[in-house]
Amino acid sequence: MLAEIGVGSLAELFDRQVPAGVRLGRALDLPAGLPEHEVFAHLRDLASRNTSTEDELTFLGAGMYDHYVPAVVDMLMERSEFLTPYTPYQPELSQGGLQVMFEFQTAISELTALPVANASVYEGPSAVAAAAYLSKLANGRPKVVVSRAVHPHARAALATHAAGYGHEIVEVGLDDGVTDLEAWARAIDEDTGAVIFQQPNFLGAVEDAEALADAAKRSPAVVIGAYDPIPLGILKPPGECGVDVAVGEGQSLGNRLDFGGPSFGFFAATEAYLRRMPARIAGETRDVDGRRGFVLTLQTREQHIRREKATSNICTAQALNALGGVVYLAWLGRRGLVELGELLLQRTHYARETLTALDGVEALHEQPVVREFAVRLDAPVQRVVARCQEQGVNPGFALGRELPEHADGLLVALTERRSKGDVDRLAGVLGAAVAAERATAGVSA
Amino acid sequence: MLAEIGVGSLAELFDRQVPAGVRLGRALDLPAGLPEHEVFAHLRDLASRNTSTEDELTFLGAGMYDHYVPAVVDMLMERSEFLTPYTPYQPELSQGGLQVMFEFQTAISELTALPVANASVYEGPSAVAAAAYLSKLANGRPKVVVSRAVHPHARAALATHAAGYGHEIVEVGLDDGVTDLEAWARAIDEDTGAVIFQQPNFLGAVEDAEALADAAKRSPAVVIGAYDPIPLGILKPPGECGVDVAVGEGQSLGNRLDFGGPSFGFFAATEAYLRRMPARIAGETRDVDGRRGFVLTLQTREQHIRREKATSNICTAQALNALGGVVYLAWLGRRGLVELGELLLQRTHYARETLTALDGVEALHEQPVVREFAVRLDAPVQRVVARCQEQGVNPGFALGRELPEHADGLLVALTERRSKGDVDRLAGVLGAAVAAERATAGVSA
Amino acid sequence: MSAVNDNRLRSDPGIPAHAPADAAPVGGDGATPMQRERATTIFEKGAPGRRAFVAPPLDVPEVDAEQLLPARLRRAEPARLPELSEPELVRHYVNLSRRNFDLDSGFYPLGSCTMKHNPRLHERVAALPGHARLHPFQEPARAQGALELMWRLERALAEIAGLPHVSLQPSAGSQGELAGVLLTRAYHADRGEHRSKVLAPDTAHGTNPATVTMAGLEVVKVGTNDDGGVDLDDLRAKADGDVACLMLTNPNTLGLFDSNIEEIAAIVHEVGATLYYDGANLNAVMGISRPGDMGFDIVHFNLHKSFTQPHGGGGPGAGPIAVSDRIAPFLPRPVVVRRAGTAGEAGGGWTFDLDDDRPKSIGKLRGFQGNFGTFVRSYAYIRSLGAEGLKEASETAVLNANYLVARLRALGVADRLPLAFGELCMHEFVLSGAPMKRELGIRTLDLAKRLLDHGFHPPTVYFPLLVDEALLVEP
Amino acid sequence: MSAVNDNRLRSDPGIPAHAPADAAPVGGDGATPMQRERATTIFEKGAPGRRAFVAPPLDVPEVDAEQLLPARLRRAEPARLPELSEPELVRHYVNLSRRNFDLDSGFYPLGSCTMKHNPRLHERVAALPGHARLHPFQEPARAQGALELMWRLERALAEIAGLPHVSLQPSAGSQGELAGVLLTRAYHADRGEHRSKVLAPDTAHGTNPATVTMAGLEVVKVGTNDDGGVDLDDLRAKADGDVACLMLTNPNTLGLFDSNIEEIAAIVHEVGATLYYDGANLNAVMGISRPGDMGFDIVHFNLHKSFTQPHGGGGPGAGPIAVSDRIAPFLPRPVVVRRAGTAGEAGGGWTFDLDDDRPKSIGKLRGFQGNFGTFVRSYAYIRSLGAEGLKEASETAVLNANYLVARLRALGVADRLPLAFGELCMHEFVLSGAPMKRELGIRTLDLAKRLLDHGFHPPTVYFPLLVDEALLVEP
Ligand SMILES: Cc1ncc(COP(=O)(O)O)c(C=O)c1O
Ligand SMILES: Cc1ncc(COP(=O)(O)O)c(C=O)c1O
Repeated sequence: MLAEIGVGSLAELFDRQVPAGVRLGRALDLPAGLPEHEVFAHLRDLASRNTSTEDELTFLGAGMYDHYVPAVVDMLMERSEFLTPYTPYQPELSQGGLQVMFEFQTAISELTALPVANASVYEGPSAVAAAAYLSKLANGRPKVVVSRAVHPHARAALATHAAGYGHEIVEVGLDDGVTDLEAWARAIDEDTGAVIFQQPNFLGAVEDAEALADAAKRSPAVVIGAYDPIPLGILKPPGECGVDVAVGEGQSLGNRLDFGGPSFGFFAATEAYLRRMPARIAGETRDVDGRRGFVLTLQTREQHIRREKATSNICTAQALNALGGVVYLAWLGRRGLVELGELLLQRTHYARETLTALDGVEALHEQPVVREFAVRLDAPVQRVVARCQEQGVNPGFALGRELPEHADGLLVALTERRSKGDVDRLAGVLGAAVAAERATAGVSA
Repeated sequence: MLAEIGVGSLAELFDRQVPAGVRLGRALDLPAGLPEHEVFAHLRDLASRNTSTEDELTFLGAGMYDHYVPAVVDMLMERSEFLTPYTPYQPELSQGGLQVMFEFQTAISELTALPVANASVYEGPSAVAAAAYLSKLANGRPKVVVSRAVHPHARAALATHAAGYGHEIVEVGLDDGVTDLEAWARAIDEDTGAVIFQQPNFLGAVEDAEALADAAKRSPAVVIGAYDPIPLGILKPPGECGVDVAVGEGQSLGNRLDFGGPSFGFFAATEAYLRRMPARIAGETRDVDGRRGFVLTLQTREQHIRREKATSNICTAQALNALGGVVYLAWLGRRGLVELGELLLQRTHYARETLTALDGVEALHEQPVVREFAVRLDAPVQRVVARCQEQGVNPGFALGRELPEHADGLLVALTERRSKGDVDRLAGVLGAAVAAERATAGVSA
Repeated sequence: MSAVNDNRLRSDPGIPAHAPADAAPVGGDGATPMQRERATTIFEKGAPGRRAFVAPPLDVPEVDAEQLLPARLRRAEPARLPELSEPELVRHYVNLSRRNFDLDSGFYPLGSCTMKHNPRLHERVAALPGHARLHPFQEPARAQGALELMWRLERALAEIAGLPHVSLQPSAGSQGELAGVLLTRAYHADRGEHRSKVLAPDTAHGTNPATVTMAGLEVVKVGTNDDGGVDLDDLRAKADGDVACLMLTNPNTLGLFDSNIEEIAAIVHEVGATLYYDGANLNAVMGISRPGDMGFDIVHFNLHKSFTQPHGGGGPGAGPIAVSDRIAPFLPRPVVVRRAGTAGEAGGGWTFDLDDDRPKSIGKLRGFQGNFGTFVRSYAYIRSLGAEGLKEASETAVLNANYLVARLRALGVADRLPLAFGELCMHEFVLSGAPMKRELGIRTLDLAKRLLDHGFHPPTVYFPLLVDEALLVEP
Repeated sequence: MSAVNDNRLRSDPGIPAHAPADAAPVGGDGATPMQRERATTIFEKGAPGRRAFVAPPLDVPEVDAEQLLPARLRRAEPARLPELSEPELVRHYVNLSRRNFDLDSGFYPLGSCTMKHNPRLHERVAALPGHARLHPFQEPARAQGALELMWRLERALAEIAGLPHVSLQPSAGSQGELAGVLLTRAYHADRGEHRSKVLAPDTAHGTNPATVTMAGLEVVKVGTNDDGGVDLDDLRAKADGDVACLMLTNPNTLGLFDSNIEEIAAIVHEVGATLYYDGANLNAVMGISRPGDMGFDIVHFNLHKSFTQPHGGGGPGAGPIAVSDRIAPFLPRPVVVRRAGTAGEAGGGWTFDLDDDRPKSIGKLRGFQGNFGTFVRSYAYIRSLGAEGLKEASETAVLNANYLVARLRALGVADRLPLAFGELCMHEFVLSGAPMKRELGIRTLDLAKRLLDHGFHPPTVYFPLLVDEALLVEP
């Protein structure tokens, strides 16, 4: 091969192109390569030093949930034909992937009751930032109003992005676990380009989405809702609440926890924002013979023209994870999503009743909850959590890790995997841990 | 659907066909069905109550070995296209599977240096019985001579089958760990239809296969060798030792341990036995346009004629496992199989030297060993094993479980997964366990 | 593709190991995608020296290899295995897989095969390290989960069969049959009798006679009556004191439930013979009728037909057997036993063990505990469906088959391609292609190949042998 | 298929959910297998009420649902999701998958995409429950393995880039770019400067200008010289005190290593601006030349291009960044830190933690710790190959690209389809289709479609924009 190319050696091939001053001239300082079984053993060893949701009874949620991932989802995501292709730049060779994108969009559109949806953004929090950016492009107003009950990571991502493209952030506080509607209405004015709330919110409470959206209708603001998709089987969908843009974290739809990613974000909107949607959209078309087919459409970036006018810079997104999402939704089916929602509603209620009946545990708010709820502990939360974990139970998220004003708060999440028996076990362990901490405090006081 | 059929109810459909006297008339006494995530949780719970080779450092072998199964093998075996089709009765729709069978046969044929091979039998021990049955059909002689160093399960399977089709079994004992060549030669006569040895034998010793085959050449006996395929990278192949039929357990070629199955058995022979081979064989052919293709050939049973004259009753065999086998052999490659053999040879030697240097541990025989060896312990073996297992080390197979004459024997196996460090750890744990047992014995004596 | 086979069983050794594959011919020639590409075996791909495997470096003091293994025991030339990189290897087999028709490709109405659904959950649970990496010689005390799973599966199969004792050992239906005939032999021998004949109807599957021969007995065919069932007169004539056993499939390979089953059982038992149930068609009657209640002594199951084990293009499977009390002492060893024990909460207070001390046992048919991986899948299936679900599976199978028969009748197809027997059927049915051949000159084989052209997998053809131009359809 | 798009973004709601799919048209029409079947979406399959999901029975005391969730917060009509059984679902998607060209289907020379090998081991290790089922809010003390993996991957990427600090957080290359430009802004702001311009060559990938706009800055294009590199005069003319940063890909999108890279770095640094390295083409130079040594301050990696993360038909990926000391204080939070600790033997005596207390940080680009699943795969890759193997991967990529160029030249193709610039290339190259169009009337698009007919995936077409009728080939 070298002879055909006309160089004497591999080194010459590089020497003729890479200036001497920037050649490394030594081997990289990395360990030597390993046989496959040793790499496996090493990775397995690392993995075994994590406490996964298989290793403890967990009620941790706060944005990502330990739902069961059906075996069909894994099987399909691992098929070479879905796993390995590049972005579908050649529609003729990618009809499978393009149709999946189209079906995914349709499913998200049905779920949110909004007419257009894209083929995925990275994940939930950055989707919130992307929605705000859309509003900036759409109406140019300088301000974005955000409920404090939006996920802290979403608020952080918004702040980071807004520092670049330029949005002033106005945060609205809470009243008994939900966005303070009066303060919210007061904060919205002619300069408000977008308003953002989360449903259910970070404390597990169901917001009055219609009222929140209504309050913005007299302003130019784009109404943005960040939704958990699972409860959408029973919660009024954004499209029927006056929401303009619904985004969300898709992990709970058939994706793994994966210590936080990769999963996918979804992004749906009213017709008015079709041409401002970020990332890729697959559209239906007909070929020359009239056969139905699918293509990428509205590509305003990547290798295309008007590049600095792009509505986002997203290129590689989360196609494979979105496949997992649509397969999961199809697996649940129209009725299954409702059945799952009703099951979680009942079990969550039971769990809230059971835990708040314990000494030293009370409800953090009285709002309706559908799959997650917050309680207040009369004991140091992080230490209670540690005590429970020693018993093999992870009781939930210590709210103080992200919200200093709720240092005494614990956020408890359910999925279909957590049965009544599991809740009862949690109650036993949590009750004992709180009692033990209170006893310690009593002694030291 | 019922109307179209012309019956009033599902029950009627059955009542019109199944006599009342044999209808069950009650529900089966089985637990109610479970959702997928609960079945998973239940099975995971059962699995967690087994100590697998991931849970301890194991030197257990004795017929099945903890080799690393490459990820490509699992991936290919789990593809719907290989996993779900039925037996390739329609060659047009099964060229993939038929070509895999053909490639498998070719690989086995290369490995054994024997010209014909079939597309798998169930597993190792029954393959030995199938080979003996072949000899019975071929020459009708009443006797089969078997080395006691053949795997006890293979000898048992042979006995069970022979009780049916009719072979008298003559067992030949051992001399320093290998088949007693003189006794072997003495046992073979005009009535001997087959002779059977194992390579390496059940005690890990390399037999002098040529000498054993030679001793049978003056008789009508079919020479049958049961081979471990892994050492065939470095051991003289059966086809070059005068063996007529080579069979073996294929598990170590890319198949899981699976508590004993499913794996596959291989079956190769000289040209003379082509038409007496059990089970399926794929052959090459040309279609009407001259294109190369593959079909099942020599089908003398199943739905075909001359059924009671069949050379075996095998129908469903181990096609998928055989796929794993040929993929594994291709993954190792021509050189890889040799490299693996040499590595095991060196490490096995090191392990034998290291263990026999311990107090109370001595070699059970002095023969060459390639991947497994036997030692004698001066302490109750089962109790030593139990002590080691408490330390997370499974030191090997207590020979007394199958061979009463070796109640003091321990059979220690290696794979590429067991490094020098692992052997050193075994030595430490085993040495301590033997010492502790001897101390206890000393006290009680 | 012609069915002519030139019997060249090995790839031509004259082909160099890395002969370049010709470019695949493309499109427009009317060939199906499965036929279009030129077949190139893995032995003709790659290049010398390539391999996916990376050997670990030698970590022990190197000893002269000749000293460890003398030259006369050594292989001189490496086995001529393929030489490819991992991507080449994956590409080859993925592409081969695309030349297979599978359950996901479309309608797959092969008869006598039954399992059309392979839940993906089963692959997941079978792959759990506690199953997949469990050594068969692990001490029973450290394999309690596996033994409990086997025990529970045995109990479920016993209930489904209506027979109290189960052995999971046989590797497939055929080995189950062999076990059954050997059990019968052992049973008679134990009573001091040697009986040399086994009765089987002429509709029997080919493995039945092959098995009988392998067990050293002789097959005697029993005729079929006009309803497709056993000819009672013929049976009575042949049932004598030298008969060890009658082997029967019910519903039989015509998809028909024998309405005389009770009488058949009586005739056979009267002469002291046993009754063997070939369970290949069991999934027509789960929860509806039990072989034990029909009078059978021995039943084999095909886990790969009735209990979701994927077919794998020809295996693996498993062929557990269920037997009555009088046959139990002879079951293959070891047997899974449950004892009240101190294993603690996890095992529900029970301890499970393997009992190898069975003096009357026929011994072992194979190594270890059988195809455990298939037990995991079948057990998961039984737990997923429960009693209700299993019955529903049978009902659906029978409903679908009858619906298809009715549709063929409604569309007039039945005029040329009638049901071989009767009006209704169980889970499958047999059409007779004789009128079609006579009146239209179309043979069953032609029809099968034409179905191929339409992207359908054809039904089983020319089986059962009894029916002229047979077409066995299982939807 | 025409590229015309009628923008109907949802499946027609008029189509009933279980409209029967027409029988697939078959064979002989010259259509490729990927085009042959009629597209039917999952919304048009199945039947009302079907679902694969089985809900567990309610195990808690039932409370009136209206009481738990008032009607006005409730959904009135269920979302119109598909209604299918599990086998129907599997069949639909398996069949869709067969309408994709993938790495196993054949030669896939798309340019600027790089990763052609997705080792299967990586899917296995990513699926280990300790990874796949690790909750992102698990306490760091109980996620030591994950944090150690991230720390080790950061160290390896730092060594490969020649820059000491790494953040794994960005979700893909583009988010890495955004992080980079925001870091530059923060760096200048910290020094009291606001700089409004970002320079980028006209060969830059489209994400570069889009990113700059998103970061609230302005792109200024820099020209390309006759060798395909940055036009130094134009650069000098545009590099002033208002320039925040120069974004560069090297080798660039023409597959050319810029021989003036040292001078470019000097010019940019002289005006106090930073140098950003778009790492999409990194795998041409691993172990050969390091961006840090070239003078870059910030680098993004595409783990899905250079480190085996499978492309998934458009993601997921990851876009870690490596930066110099002066940029480090602004890195996204949290940052993985290693402390001498008492974690015991397993962690080698180290404890790993997430440090969120980074006052100068630009904050968070997204939730949690980034796309951890991709880190597992890339780390496994780096451990499998080691230093030697990574360098060999780069060498092979460059060798193959140059061999292909040489073959095209030898076959005379280069007469009509010459290299756009120079004689040699790095891991990919750009052909100019202008002569072909002029002399033969064949456009690049025609060529691409003709390659399709031969079963090849065509190279990237019409990119980079700079080259007329461009064809970007990465073998
Ligand atoms: C009626 C009948 N009996 C027996 C068998 C043999 O079973 P197996 O293939 O599991 O050995 C079959 C399967 O083909 C069958 O259909
Ligand atoms: C040169 C270049 N820069 C940036 C990107 C964007 O990277 P990503 O797709 O990971 O966002 C790409 C990938 O398409 C690229 O080729």
